[in-house]
Amino acid sequence: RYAKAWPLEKHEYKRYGRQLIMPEVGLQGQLRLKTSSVLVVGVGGLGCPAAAYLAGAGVGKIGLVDGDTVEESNLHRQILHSTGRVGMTKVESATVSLTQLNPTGEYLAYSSRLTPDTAIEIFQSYDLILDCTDNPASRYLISDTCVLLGKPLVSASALRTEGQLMVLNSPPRPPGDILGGPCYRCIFPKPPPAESVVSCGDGGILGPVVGVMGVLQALEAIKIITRGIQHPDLICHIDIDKPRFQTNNEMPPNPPEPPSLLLFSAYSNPPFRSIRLRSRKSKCASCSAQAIVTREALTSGSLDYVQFCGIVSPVEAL
Amino acid sequence: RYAKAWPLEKHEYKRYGRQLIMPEVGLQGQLRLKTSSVLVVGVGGLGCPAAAYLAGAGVGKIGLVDGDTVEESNLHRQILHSTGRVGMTKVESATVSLTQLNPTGEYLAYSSRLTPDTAIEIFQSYDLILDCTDNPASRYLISDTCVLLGKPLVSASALRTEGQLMVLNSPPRPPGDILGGPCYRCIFPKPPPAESVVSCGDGGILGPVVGVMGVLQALEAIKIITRGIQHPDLICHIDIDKPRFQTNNEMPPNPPEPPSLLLFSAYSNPPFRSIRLRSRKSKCASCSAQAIVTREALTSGSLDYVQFCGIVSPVEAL
Amino acid sequence: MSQGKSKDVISITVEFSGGLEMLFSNQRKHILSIPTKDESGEASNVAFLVRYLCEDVMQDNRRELFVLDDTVRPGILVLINDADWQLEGEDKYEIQGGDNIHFLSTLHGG
Amino acid sequence: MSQGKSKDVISITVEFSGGLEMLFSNQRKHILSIPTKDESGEASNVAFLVRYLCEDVMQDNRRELFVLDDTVRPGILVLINDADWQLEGEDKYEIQGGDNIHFLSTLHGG
Ligand SMILES: [Zn+2]
Ligand SMILES: [Zn+2]
Repeated sequence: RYAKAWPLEKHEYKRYGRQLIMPEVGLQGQLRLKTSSVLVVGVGGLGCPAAAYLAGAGVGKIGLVDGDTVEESNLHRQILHSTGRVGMTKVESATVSLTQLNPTGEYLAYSSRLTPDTAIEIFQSYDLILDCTDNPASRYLISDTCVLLGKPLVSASALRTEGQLMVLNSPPRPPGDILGGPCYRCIFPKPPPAESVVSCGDGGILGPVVGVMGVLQALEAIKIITRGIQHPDLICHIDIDKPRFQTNNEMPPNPPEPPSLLLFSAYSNPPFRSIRLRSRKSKCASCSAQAIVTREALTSGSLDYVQFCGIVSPVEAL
Repeated sequence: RYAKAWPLEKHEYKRYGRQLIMPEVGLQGQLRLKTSSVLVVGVGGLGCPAAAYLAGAGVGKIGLVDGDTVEESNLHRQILHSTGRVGMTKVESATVSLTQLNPTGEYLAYSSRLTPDTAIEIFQSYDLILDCTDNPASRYLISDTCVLLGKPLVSASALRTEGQLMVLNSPPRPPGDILGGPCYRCIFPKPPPAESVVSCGDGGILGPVVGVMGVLQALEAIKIITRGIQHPDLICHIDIDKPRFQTNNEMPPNPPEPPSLLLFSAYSNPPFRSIRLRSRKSKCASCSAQAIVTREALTSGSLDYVQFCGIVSPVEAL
Repeated sequence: MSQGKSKDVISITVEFSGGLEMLFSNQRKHILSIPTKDESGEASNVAFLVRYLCEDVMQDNRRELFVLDDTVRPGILVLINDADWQLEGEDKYEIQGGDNIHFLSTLHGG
Repeated sequence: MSQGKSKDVISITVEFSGGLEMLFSNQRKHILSIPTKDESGEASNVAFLVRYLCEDVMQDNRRELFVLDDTVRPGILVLINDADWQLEGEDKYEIQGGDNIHFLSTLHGG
């Protein structure tokens, strides 16, 4: 089995042929996708399209975290679910759709809300995390966990006619290493006042607005995985020195991009804008040498994210 | 029934609540979506996500045109289809998915390739057209038909790591009216040499790249419909003088945007750019006072699109 | 490039998004002429602009959704010519004519 | 802003996309210094730039994928500072220092 001449199954060459022939992916990129694992936290308006395109591209293992069940009011934007599955847990409903799209992938469903108790254990077995949640408490918890475990994070959000996207902790270096990408706390050291936070339920959301952001999250994840994720402990890095391209179309490898924030506004002209972001903050509570967000602090419960974000009403949905 | 106090059914308030509460949609916008009809030509990488978000948003009638059947190599990007439906026609497969997502919509399947013989008859019963095809001959045929019938056109394309999107013939004024938006021939008077045209099959395509463009097509369609389509024969315009907003969040109506081309390049920084386009061309073969593309020319077959575009091999796929 | 008051005011573009536009007459883009110097005669910086916006531009009285402790509240990113203000000296950045200063509220929906 | 040759050449950015970059060393963005005047002493316009690109920059010999009948082939949009060149005088547009000229092949995939 190890001596196989063809590293992919025959049907995989067929299924992924259209992306395999591209120099940006190639055979090596496809193998990286196949052996990679991505955790999608939140299976709503962002998580649905993101998971669909990750499964389509051949990501080997996709984890889905969400404590909610499917409601009729979700269906205008949460396209992995269906009217017949209203009432089913979102993770179960999504798993049905993803399996129909690409049965070669493995899909793991975590049907409760992410908490500080569970975050480290769940995140541990994934290479890359997508933040598709809808509240500040989850966003800080996810970012902190990604920094502690050295996982790159693709974070997006959307409301009404606007969307935002950032790639964080990429490359994922240990806290204190200034070569790592900034984390969510570098950009937003303090949480917003609870009364300024508007949910999609209250503010409204246009389906394709959140849809575009979710698809772009899948794209960023695919770019990071096919480029090769550099693990923070240098011993176990994934063949970063190997040449990346197997095709005739030789191309220089695409270096990781500088930290940036993509803004989308459906009724503005131009609709998309790219903002340059800072690098790691020297006093960041999470990713600096002076970090106070440690593994112990997180698991002991001394970091109360809900309290920290001063949520007015209890966080219902992840 | 006409005197009903609530213009939408109860379950529709629930299903569309998150977009109804937005001033850009409102009750009037939702009613416009419900009574609108959109034709999606091409149910591949662009048409799948576009149709999904249109159905989700509550477009009353969606037509799907495609002569192909589902293949395994489609599934990395054509997310309405599924592994179990390989071999089924794409329009039938898409109809299954759309009905599951939103059974309140009407979905019409046209399972053959669009030709000059059939274009006018099919297009006639739709308010707006999405060009989700993959070859120049179809793009000229679709644009010409839209100009002849006065339908706005949302046109997109994608290849490898790049995508392009234009809103054409919007507002959809009669040929010769310089207030109408430019058509495809205004921007591209002559077709490209056949040998310069690369298909996704030959060039490759990254799933989320074409996915983003398809979702953005749905968004542009929703913006045009909720704003109110101005029909070219002024007699039958749709309540363009009525106030658009029913909610407390009063807002000035969003005027149609000036003609522009949105460029996407997944590995460039910035990834999105907006290009200003020309208005209608005074000598355009299709939309000017000197137009030679007439209804008679089109239906009589004197316009041979395949010949015009000098296709090397016969067009296989629409 | 005409003379006259051009020494005393500078013209800049100020943008609000992510919902902040609702505090500013629901208008995303404002072309403003602001004084070249602040109250104490120093060159106008972003800290001064924030005070100026609160006092002379904002109609809404929910000021706490924009400022807290004399600076923009947490959860607002300030972008100076499409770069995070943390790259440009934060509120001490001295404003130049033609600058684009964008106040952006982070979104949390998903 | 140094002197010297600055009178004889202008510095511009030329971009290729939609597949055209493959004809130009697979490089999308080129910073070029081109002569201020064309062969006949006229101010350099886009028509001259196209000739210059063919002769001095393009390595690929499939010239017919870029030019036809002395101008860019059908299916290529020329963008001058992010606007369709049809808004700027097409190939008669006189190039200014700092201009961004973008040659874009239309895509047809879907
Ligand atoms: Zn940090
Ligand atoms: Zn035209």
